[in-house]
Amino acid sequence: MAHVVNPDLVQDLKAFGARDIEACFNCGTCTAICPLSKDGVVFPRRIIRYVQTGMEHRLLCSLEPWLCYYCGECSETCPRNAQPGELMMAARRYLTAAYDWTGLGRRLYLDVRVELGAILGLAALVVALFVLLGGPMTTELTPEGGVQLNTFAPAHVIELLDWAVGGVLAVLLLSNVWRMHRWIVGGETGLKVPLGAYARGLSTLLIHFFTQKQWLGCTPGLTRITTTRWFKHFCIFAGYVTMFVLIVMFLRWFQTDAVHPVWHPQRWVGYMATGGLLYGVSNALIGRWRRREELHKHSHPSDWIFLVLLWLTTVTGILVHIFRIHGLPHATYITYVIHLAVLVPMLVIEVPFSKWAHLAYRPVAIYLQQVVQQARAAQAANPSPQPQPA
Amino acid sequence: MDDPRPSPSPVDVVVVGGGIAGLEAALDLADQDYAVLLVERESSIGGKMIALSKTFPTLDCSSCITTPKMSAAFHHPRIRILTSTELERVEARAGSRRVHLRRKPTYVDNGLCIGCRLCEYACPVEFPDPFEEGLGAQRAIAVPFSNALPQKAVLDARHCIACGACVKACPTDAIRFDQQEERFTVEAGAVILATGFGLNALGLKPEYHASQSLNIISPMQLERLLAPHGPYGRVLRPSDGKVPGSVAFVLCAGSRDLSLGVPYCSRICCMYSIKEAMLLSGALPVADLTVYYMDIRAFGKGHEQFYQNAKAMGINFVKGKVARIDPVDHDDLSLRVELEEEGGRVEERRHDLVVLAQGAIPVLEPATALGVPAAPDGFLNQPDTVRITCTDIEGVFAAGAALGPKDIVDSILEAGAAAMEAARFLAARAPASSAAGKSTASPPSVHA
Amino acid sequence: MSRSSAQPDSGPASPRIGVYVCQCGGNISDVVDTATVAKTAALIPGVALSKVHAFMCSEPGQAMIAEDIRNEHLNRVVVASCSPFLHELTFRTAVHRGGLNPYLYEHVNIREQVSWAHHGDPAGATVKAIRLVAAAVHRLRHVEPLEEIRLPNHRRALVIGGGIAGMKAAGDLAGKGLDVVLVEQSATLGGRVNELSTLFPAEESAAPLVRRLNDDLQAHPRVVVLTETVVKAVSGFMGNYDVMVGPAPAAAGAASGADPQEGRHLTVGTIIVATGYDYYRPAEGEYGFQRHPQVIPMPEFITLLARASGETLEWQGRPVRRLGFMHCVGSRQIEGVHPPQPDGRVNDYCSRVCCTTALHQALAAKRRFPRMAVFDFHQDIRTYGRGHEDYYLRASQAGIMFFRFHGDDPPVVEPGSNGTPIQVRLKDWLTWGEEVVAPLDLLVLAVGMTPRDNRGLVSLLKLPVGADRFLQEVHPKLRPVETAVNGILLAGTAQAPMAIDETLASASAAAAKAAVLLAHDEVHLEPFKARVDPEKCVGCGVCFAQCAYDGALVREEGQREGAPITRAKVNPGLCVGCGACVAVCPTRAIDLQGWTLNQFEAMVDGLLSAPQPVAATNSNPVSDGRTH
Amino acid sequence: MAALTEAHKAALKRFRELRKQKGGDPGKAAAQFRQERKAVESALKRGPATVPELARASGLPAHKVLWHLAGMRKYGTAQETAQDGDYPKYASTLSPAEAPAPAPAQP
Repeated sequence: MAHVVNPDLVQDLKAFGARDIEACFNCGTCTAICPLSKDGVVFPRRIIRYVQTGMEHRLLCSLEPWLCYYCGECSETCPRNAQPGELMMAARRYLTAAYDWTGLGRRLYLDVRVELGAILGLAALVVALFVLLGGPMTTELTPEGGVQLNTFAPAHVIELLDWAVGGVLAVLLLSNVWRMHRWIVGGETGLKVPLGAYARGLSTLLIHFFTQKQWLGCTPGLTRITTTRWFKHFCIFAGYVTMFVLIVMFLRWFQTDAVHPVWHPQRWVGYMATGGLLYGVSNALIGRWRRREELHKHSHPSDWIFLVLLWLTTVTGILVHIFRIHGLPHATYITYVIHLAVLVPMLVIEVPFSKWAHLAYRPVAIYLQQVVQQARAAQAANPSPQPQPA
Repeated sequence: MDDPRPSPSPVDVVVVGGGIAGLEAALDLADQDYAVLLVERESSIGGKMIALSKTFPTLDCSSCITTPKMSAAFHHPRIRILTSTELERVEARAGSRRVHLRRKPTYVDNGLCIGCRLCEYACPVEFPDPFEEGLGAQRAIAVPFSNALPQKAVLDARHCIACGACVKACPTDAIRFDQQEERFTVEAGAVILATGFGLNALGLKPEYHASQSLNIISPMQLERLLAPHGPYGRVLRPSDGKVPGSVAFVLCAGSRDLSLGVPYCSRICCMYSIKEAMLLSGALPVADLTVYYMDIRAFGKGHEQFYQNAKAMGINFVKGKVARIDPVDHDDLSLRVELEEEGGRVEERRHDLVVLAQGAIPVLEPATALGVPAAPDGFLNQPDTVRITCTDIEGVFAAGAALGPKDIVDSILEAGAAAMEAARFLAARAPASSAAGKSTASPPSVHA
Repeated sequence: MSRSSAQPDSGPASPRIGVYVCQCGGNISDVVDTATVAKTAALIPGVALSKVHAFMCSEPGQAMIAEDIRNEHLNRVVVASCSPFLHELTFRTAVHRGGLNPYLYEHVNIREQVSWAHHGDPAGATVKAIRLVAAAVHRLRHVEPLEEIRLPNHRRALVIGGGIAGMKAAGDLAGKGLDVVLVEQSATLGGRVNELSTLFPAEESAAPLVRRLNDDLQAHPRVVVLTETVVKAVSGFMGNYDVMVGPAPAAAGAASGADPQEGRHLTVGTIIVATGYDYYRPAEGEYGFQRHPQVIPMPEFITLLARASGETLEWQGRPVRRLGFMHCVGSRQIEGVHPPQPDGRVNDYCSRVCCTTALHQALAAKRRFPRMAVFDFHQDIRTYGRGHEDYYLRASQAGIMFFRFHGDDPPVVEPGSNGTPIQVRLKDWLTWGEEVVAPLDLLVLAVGMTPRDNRGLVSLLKLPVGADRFLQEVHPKLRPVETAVNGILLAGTAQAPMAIDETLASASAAAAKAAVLLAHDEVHLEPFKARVDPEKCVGCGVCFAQCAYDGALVREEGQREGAPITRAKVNPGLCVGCGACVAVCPTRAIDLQGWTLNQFEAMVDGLLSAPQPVAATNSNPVSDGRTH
Repeated sequence: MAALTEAHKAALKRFRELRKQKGGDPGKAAAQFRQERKAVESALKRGPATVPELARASGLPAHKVLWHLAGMRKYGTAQETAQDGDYPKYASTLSPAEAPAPAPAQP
């Protein structure tokens, strides 16, 4: 079936942040310079061409955008300044929105007013909940001189809310991942994936989720790991995941009124996680502000919003801790409310609908790539009707 | 005779640049009886063309078709040639053009030198020969190359150890160690700038790592390797003298690339690369020859047919711009490229020798030479769409690659056009009696 | 071969020949024993002196020859040195400086033909050098002083074709102060450029450009412009063309009552042919041409766009929302894929301007109608010229979509199936060769340039035509505006496809060559032309059949032994000195001046009778290991 | 040939001084050139060899050896003799005892 050219897709991707992609004259430099482009999965030009010719379905079935870590060499060396890296970024936003069956993702991405409105609405909701349902704001301090935060916001109540919100988000995110999977695996007509392939790939999924080592491919032969983008990103990731685990699984252990000594794991685990977050997020914000690196040259509103929310969450969390152990009750309660008023929108907006989702999609894409390759290999070994690789 | 300065009488036209465009313009004017002074920066006329092996699409031996032009200009009674002479600037005022020139010392009295090369044989020092693009060796005093015109020795002060061996060897006592740079000014009725083009650096694109391998060469180097009297007498790769088994041509390595600051097309690279590949297939019949290209621009008369012949000869044409080149073992090179017409795969391909099609860039700085800004591409501006060889200065014309990259035939056409415009310009200013082209200037007499 | 002894010696009573042997700084003397050559040459009858010099071409060497002519009363000179290509002229001048006729000189090449060719055999090389010198000496005994042929030159040019090339060439020549006649078959000047709107790369309008060229012509009283006029007959040669011009056939019919002038003779020295090009006319069905009304050639689109008004572009009452441009229509054709032209060949050349034209128009359309989707189907984008790549960049940036096809598998135009009247189906090699379909409302064929069919004029002027049917230049690299016919020049697209700036350059270059030809009142020709001895010519006419240069031999009525006879006579203006007539003349009545048969025979005698080498006292060191 | 006159010597001296002022001194490069050239010449004395072989024998990088061979071919002291696989072989045209004397080259 011949593809019928559709000139409109490029406009759609431009709405998601692609910039000068029409300028591309298909020389192939970007794909050949890309250190991550290999093993039959080649990009960015493939995605560029899908966009230029309007191959919408092919784009939806692509996992290449998730394998791109925006090393930036494609944009740096592009003879036409067509910003292929920025197109891949836009493609990730486009796919994030497309995977989201509620359609909210698309609205949030395409209209910054909608996104800000949603954030403010959720923040207001959080504040309202505290105003209506919050515990007494006692000024009485614990024997160690800490604030009695659990009187104002009892950990077991917060924990229940955590689980409720988390459950909804998990359902949304997993259903999006399922749609992603269906497109990627189903995009290849005639491909049958044996269950074993899914099982065998699970370790890949976990490894890539936790290490994000794919990003190291950007800088082959690197000198110092701490100077890599991977390291900065890993700081954010590790801090984030740690905090996530603490808050969802161990909130009662983490949110205590007791002021533990500094060597207590509750404190140093928290410090390390928030420190990592603060370093990573601040670095990303400064980078986007300075626009020196290719990856930071062009920021979509959604990039800023996510980082700002994350930074505010981190900072307010730290402040809550400081105020609490120094016995500043009102400051603690107000900051705590602000903390949640930032945290909740960040999670609700970003996890299933926006930037955050890449945390899931990237490792899943690597996983699915392996699954599909194994399926292809299995099919090649048992010659049934030959599928044509896309 | 040993005074290189022109006689005080003004000349009709000063032609700057002794390449093919300058030679053609000078001949067209001198044949109309104008007195012409041809100024050349290098120590021989002939420009880029004299260094080429063959020319596309006819595969004529380049020096065989250049030398007659050089010789015709050199022996023309109305053309005077000053080599080793650089243009400093052209000053146009009150209807006249004053051309300020600087003659670099060659340390040889051209009036006495008979080109016997005895000094060259006596000289104990050799350095990388610029005519051979650094691949061959040249002595510190030498006739620049075999068919140089004038056939006079030139001493290279940067490499000479001042041992005096040449002075002892010279049968005519022509060597002048006390020669100095000279500046002088010529009054000219009109000026034609045929200053040609330069090539941007091989190392311009860092991803190509040209500084890390001697086997990444320039097209001019390959021309010399292919030339019958080239540095090695045959095609060998410069790193170790191996007969290359696989040669790659990387097109658009210095042009059509905003990231390199050269957005325009250099216009000649497609054709010379095809030609060089063809010549290589003759010189190295078993070698694999691959041309990596974005668009093959075989636009001139006979060019498309030439390209199709090259394809029929088995030269591989691969659509895809080479993104990076890495030196690998055994002095080989690995090219990373998207094979666009083979499913869009990315492949690393190994070659013995890689030729980078450098971008053609301006050599003349219009702001310095004329006091006018350059066009956005850096070359001379062409303000008049009907008289395309006019510049921003009245009475100053330009031709050939000074107006942007151009092949030989297009340069020759523009040279003719510039000569015609200059002749019209002079005729319009001359008294009616000499309107038909009789020069008012005295014929020059000395060849330097 | 001993006939020469029976031939009367045409040389002077006592030839005094000087032989000069050059060492070329070792280039010759390293192999050839130059002293021996000189010493042996002195033994050849007629040789008055022989000398050796390190560099005969140097000023001292030349001065020596001139002095010897004066002091030793030499009347012939031989120089044995390098290729005559390099220095024959040098030594002819030196001989002339000494007071001799410059044609009383013979050049012997003992470098390229001897020392370089036989560097492994010094003794043999020396013998060969002696033999060549002996041949030259023998020949010189038979040479006569010759003079350059001078013919009157009519210092007026004829320019055929009133397009921008012809206008520019005529304007240039007139501006230089020369008389020019410009003939144009149509009623107006400007040619094809009149059909264009704005021009790349300066984005100026076509009309002012033509107007400026026209003003230039009007400004010069020396220009005579004859519109609705064609060339009817041509005769003569460089400097002396007689051209008859008359009303163009169509004009003659239309303006029947007007000027009944049937022909008008012009005498001109040179002719510039600026007859321009035609657009390629696609075959029926080629890219859907004439099958679908939505497929139109570029010129039609240019007019359509220039006249468009309103918010949308309309074609046949339908809005054009999707516009396509097809490159290489009638260019870069492949045998077996594309329909052949009437001569059985395909247009395998690139038409050079269509890529930029297509992008220029596509961009203009996109700017004028921003919501229109514009598609471009190409093989290669050839925006080679100054400023052209900009059009490509801007076209891309404006969102024009590019598709690349292979010439041997061209796109197919078919009825549309997606709500548009037509669609283009192709394998797109920017998308890995996948088949794509582009629905279109209008497809513009970027038609190439073809040579104008003016067989009549071509045969009148005897112009050579290339395999691509464009008029052929002498040398495609070095002499692009000259033809093999002396005095006839090419300007503009009659020679090859060109853009406007290139056409103007070509026209000026042709004008420059014309100005050279018209620079003097006389045309000077080398004297090496055939000459008929009227005493010997019997009027058999065999030579006429052999002469390839029309008009070089003419019939002349005369008397022979009282009876009328038609003899051959040479027109030196047209004779190229090829010698074909000499070879067939049964009575040896024709000879080539400067290269007569008895001179050749004398050379053979010289080769065979050369004296054995006489060893010179000093011997030359021989070095080997030198490279070639 | 001619001996150096006082005028020549004075001119040479001025030339050297002027160049010294400009900061150029090709002496070092010339000495290195002579040393390398000798190394190549002595490596060639063992008989015809390829560039990599000569590089090993002389201790010079292969590209330098090739460059010297180009100069020696130009000025007549080396020539290409045979081919060994992908590499041509070069031989000296000097007799073993002969000092390197430049022979005239051919244009």
